[in-house]
Amino acid sequence: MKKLLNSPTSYVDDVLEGLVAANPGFVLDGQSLRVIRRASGAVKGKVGIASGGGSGHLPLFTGYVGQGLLSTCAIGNVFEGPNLQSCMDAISLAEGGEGVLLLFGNYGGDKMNFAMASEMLEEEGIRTRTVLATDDIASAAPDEAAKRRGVAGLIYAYKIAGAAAEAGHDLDSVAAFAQKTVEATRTIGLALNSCIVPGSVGPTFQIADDEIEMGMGIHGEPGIWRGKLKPAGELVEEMLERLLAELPVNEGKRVSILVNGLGATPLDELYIIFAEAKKRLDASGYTIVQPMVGNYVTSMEMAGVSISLLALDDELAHFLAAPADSPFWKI
Amino acid sequence: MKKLLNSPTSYVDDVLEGLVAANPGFVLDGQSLRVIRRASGAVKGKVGIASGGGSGHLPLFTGYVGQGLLSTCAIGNVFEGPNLQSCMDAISLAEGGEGVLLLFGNYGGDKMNFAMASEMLEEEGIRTRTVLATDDIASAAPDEAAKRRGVAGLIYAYKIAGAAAEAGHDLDSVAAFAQKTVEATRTIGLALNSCIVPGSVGPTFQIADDEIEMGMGIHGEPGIWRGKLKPAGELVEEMLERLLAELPVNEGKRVSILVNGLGATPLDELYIIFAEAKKRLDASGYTIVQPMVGNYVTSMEMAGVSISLLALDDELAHFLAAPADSPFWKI
Amino acid sequence: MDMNQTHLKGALDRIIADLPAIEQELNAADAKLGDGDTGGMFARVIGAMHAAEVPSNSDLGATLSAYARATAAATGSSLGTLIATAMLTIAKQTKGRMEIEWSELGPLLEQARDAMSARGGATLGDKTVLDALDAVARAIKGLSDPATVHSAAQAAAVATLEDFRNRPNKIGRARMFAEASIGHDDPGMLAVVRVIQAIGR
Amino acid sequence: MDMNQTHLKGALDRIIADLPAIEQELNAADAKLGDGDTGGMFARVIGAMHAAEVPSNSDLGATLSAYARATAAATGSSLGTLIATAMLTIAKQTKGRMEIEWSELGPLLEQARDAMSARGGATLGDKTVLDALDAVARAIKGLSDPATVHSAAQAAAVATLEDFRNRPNKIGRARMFAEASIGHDDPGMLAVVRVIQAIGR
Ligand SMILES: Nc1ncnc2c1ncn2[C@@H]1O[C@H](COP(=O)(O)OP(=O)(O)O)[C@@H](O)[C@H]1O
Ligand SMILES: Nc1ncnc2c1ncn2[C@@H]1O[C@H](COP(=O)(O)OP(=O)(O)O)[C@@H](O)[C@H]1O
Ligand SMILES: [Mg+2]
Ligand SMILES: [Mg+2]
Ligand SMILES: [Mg+2]
Ligand SMILES: [Mg+2]
Repeated sequence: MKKLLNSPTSYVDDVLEGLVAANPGFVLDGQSLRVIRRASGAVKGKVGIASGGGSGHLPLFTGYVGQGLLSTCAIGNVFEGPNLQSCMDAISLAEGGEGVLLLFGNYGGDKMNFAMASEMLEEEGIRTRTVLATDDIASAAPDEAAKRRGVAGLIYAYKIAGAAAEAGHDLDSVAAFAQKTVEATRTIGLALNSCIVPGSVGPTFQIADDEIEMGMGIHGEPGIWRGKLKPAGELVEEMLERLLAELPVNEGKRVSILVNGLGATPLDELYIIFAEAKKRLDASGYTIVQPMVGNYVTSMEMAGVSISLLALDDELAHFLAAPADSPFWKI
Repeated sequence: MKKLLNSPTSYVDDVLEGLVAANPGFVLDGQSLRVIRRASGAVKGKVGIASGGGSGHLPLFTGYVGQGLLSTCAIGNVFEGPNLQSCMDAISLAEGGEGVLLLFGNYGGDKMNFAMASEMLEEEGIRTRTVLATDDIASAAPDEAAKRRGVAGLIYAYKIAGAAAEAGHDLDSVAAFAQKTVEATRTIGLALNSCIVPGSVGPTFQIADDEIEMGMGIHGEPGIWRGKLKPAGELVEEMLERLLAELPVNEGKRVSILVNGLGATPLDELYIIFAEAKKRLDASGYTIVQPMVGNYVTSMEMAGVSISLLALDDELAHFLAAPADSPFWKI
Repeated sequence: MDMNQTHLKGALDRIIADLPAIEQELNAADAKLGDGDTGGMFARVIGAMHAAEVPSNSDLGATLSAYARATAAATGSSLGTLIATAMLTIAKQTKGRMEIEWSELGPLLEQARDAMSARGGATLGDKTVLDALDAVARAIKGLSDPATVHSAAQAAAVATLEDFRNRPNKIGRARMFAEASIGHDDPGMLAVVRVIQAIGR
Repeated sequence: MDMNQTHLKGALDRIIADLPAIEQELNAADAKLGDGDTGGMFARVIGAMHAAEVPSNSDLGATLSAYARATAAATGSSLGTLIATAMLTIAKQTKGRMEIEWSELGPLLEQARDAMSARGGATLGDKTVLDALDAVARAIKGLSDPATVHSAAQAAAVATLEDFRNRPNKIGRARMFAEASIGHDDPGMLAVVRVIQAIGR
């Protein structure tokens, strides 16, 4: 295990110490000391947005705390959901009197802990609504879409719900915008190699020197097929075909695209992938709005890429373009 | 070689196609079609700033074209200097009538090509000045500092020269600010593994599974020592010691720090490194201004980190904080 | 002798003795269909329970409640959260009691099972930790001799593991790979088997 | 027969025949002290020269100028740029001439050497391509028989490579590792040797 760290047991806390020290907009808070909140605090009179998830995906989840995005974020151990106390902290610290949207990925531990936390806090008078990202098309068939896990596309929901909250919408409608975004987002990823969980004996999985895995999840969950690496254009072709087959596109065929690096893939390659995707989307009559290329949702040292598409209508396009101010997403 | 690309020969052009398509502020231009310029063009009546360098270091060099930063940037093949024509293009496209500062790293090919280009263009009436980044302390002894190569610290010179040009300073004084920045910047890096040049038979170098190389250059140039990985704190201790031993600190001991990932190192680890560095700088009475943590200057899939320090005075601090607007550095 | 805090602590010690092997085995099982972290998480949870300061003459409810809190603070993973849920459920039922009869264990496990099902949304047959727990709870119902309880529990857990091996996972990370999950042990179910085996040593 | 365009094209063809081996060897040599790209760059430059469309009855100056332009467009590396500089220098001197005497080659190479030194800032003794070129230029001075020119050039290049092997690099990426560069061949110098050997086949 070749990682720059002090010890696997202090990994998450050491990361958070650096994250907060480097970003004056972040404060580490809560009884658990496992919540990042905006330095400016909860906004009175506006809906709060709390998220959370396991460590090892930076800039997700915590990196998107900021104006026009998240209010707070609970952080779990590497690849584990945030624990109960941190979920309670994240919700309480996001509350500005208008309720809190819980917006996170569809994973077992995260769901259970946020559910327990919100049950306990509803007793204290904090209203919550929950919306789960389920964008990973490789993780369940379309007829079981509710079982799909949330991956890179989650940040589109952050952006749109964050903008809606900022604009003063109430809890139900912020939740509705988030839900609409989730339903209009599809992602598929592919991995070239494994990541290593700090303290584990080795990589999460083995993969041959000339192989990739299509559809792999962000913790190394098995994908759709494993086989020889192909030219970028062919890979993009397949990924777009799978995504577009079920993307609920509106008139005008406006889409936003996120070409996301899993952590160890050079930016160069992400741009090659984007160029291939754009060529194909242009040729099929889609209009690309606000493309994003970079490392937005990672799996530590995993190499690979995911492509997310968000089908836009005027409403979503409006919120997507609204100002946002977090260290990793500024508009 | 496991890379997401179409072919090694089209690598750079494919990357540029994606880079420009994803960033509306960039235009690919020049006879060579190997120059990125601001979409808004050269600014009449202001000094232009042209840079350039080999591919494989994104976001360096091209990513820093934008207001308050570079005017133009010439791009070479992977790890090669930009060729003569692209240097000429970069200079011509940056010229707004007040001359052009050539600001790039101290590498043989880059120097020769920019020198030839500026000789040819001076004949056409474009005045140029050249400032070279020489921040890598591992690449030559202090008494041969002029031979040192430029690495991550180059972006500090971009920022400060860019702000000075934006503020309307003339060519000589923009060059003087750049030179002052270069002289106040020190960097040291360490690598955990090698990158792979597209089309090469394999990694640029071999390194054992439990080893790192201290002082390695961004193309895999040999460093100061190779040995077993140590805890993050110990590595940072050594790096800071080496940097601070020769940093020309001013009264107040204000420094900016850039903890830079070489490409494949998770952001988590960069924050751990930053936390360790901050602890030590705080304890030694330094004041950290505008810290930066992220992948700013990379070597494709090389894992590792570099630390740059910039000793600030009021002037440099002022320009460092000035507005900037490129895809990879916004203030 | 009835079941008391000493039994709980002794069980924990014996699990810890087997922990390195269990950790590796669970990680490997989870890596085949999930994210490969069941073992690491389990080791951390057991370590946290062991480190929890529980006064040595606390009642069963207080002891389990301390263990549950330690578990919840140590992880937010699916299985960890379900383990905490189970312990909290039994803690509520045994609050103030220094000991329980061995025959009470079965019904208590059934209550835990139901709470876990409610929390996690899985049902029996989904090939999860629930199916193992359910089999154990049913197998030890009415038994009052500790050795018999243990051997019945172990037999039931192992049989369930084997019984489910060739069935598909229906929940959690492993679920979508119905085909691929056939032939593999569910890590949560495997954890139940290994824990019971460890306690019996 | 004097030296003409056919000789240049033939030399290029023979270099191309050896190119795979040369590329690997130069990369390996550069990897020890530099960034490991000398061979890849060299192969690209030779390929670009070969692909350059040079009318088959052009004079030497025009031919070399086309090669220089092809080289400059193919790379911005140190060595590539120096090669282009050398060819441009000789191109200027041979403009309009269909052939030159073999005895003119030495002085032309000396002019190229000086232009490269002015452009790159290195001087003789720095253990670079310059030292090899200098030795070759001096060795073939006054010789007019092509076979003799070739063997003298080869002997001088090889001797220089060996002579410098145990001296430190003083410029380029390799320079700072004075100690470490001792015992290794300079890739640029090695390129001169391999090119001359290839041409002689
Ligand atoms: N919703 C659920 N209900 C019951 N058991 C579950 C549930 N989700 C997961 N499990 C059990 O937990 C085990 C996986 O645990 P773990 O690896 O910690 O979870 P994850 O990594 O998916 O968060 C599975 O083998 C299964 O037995
Ligand atoms: N300034 C210089 N003057 C003369 N020769 C040089 C100079 N710099 C590099 N070289 C030669 O070029 C060779 C390295 O070429 P190359 O690998 O293409 O350069 P780089 O990768 O450093 O840009 C060296 O072995 C040396 O012979
Ligand atoms: Mg997990
Ligand atoms: Mg090079
Ligand atoms: Mg798991
Ligand atoms: Mg080289």
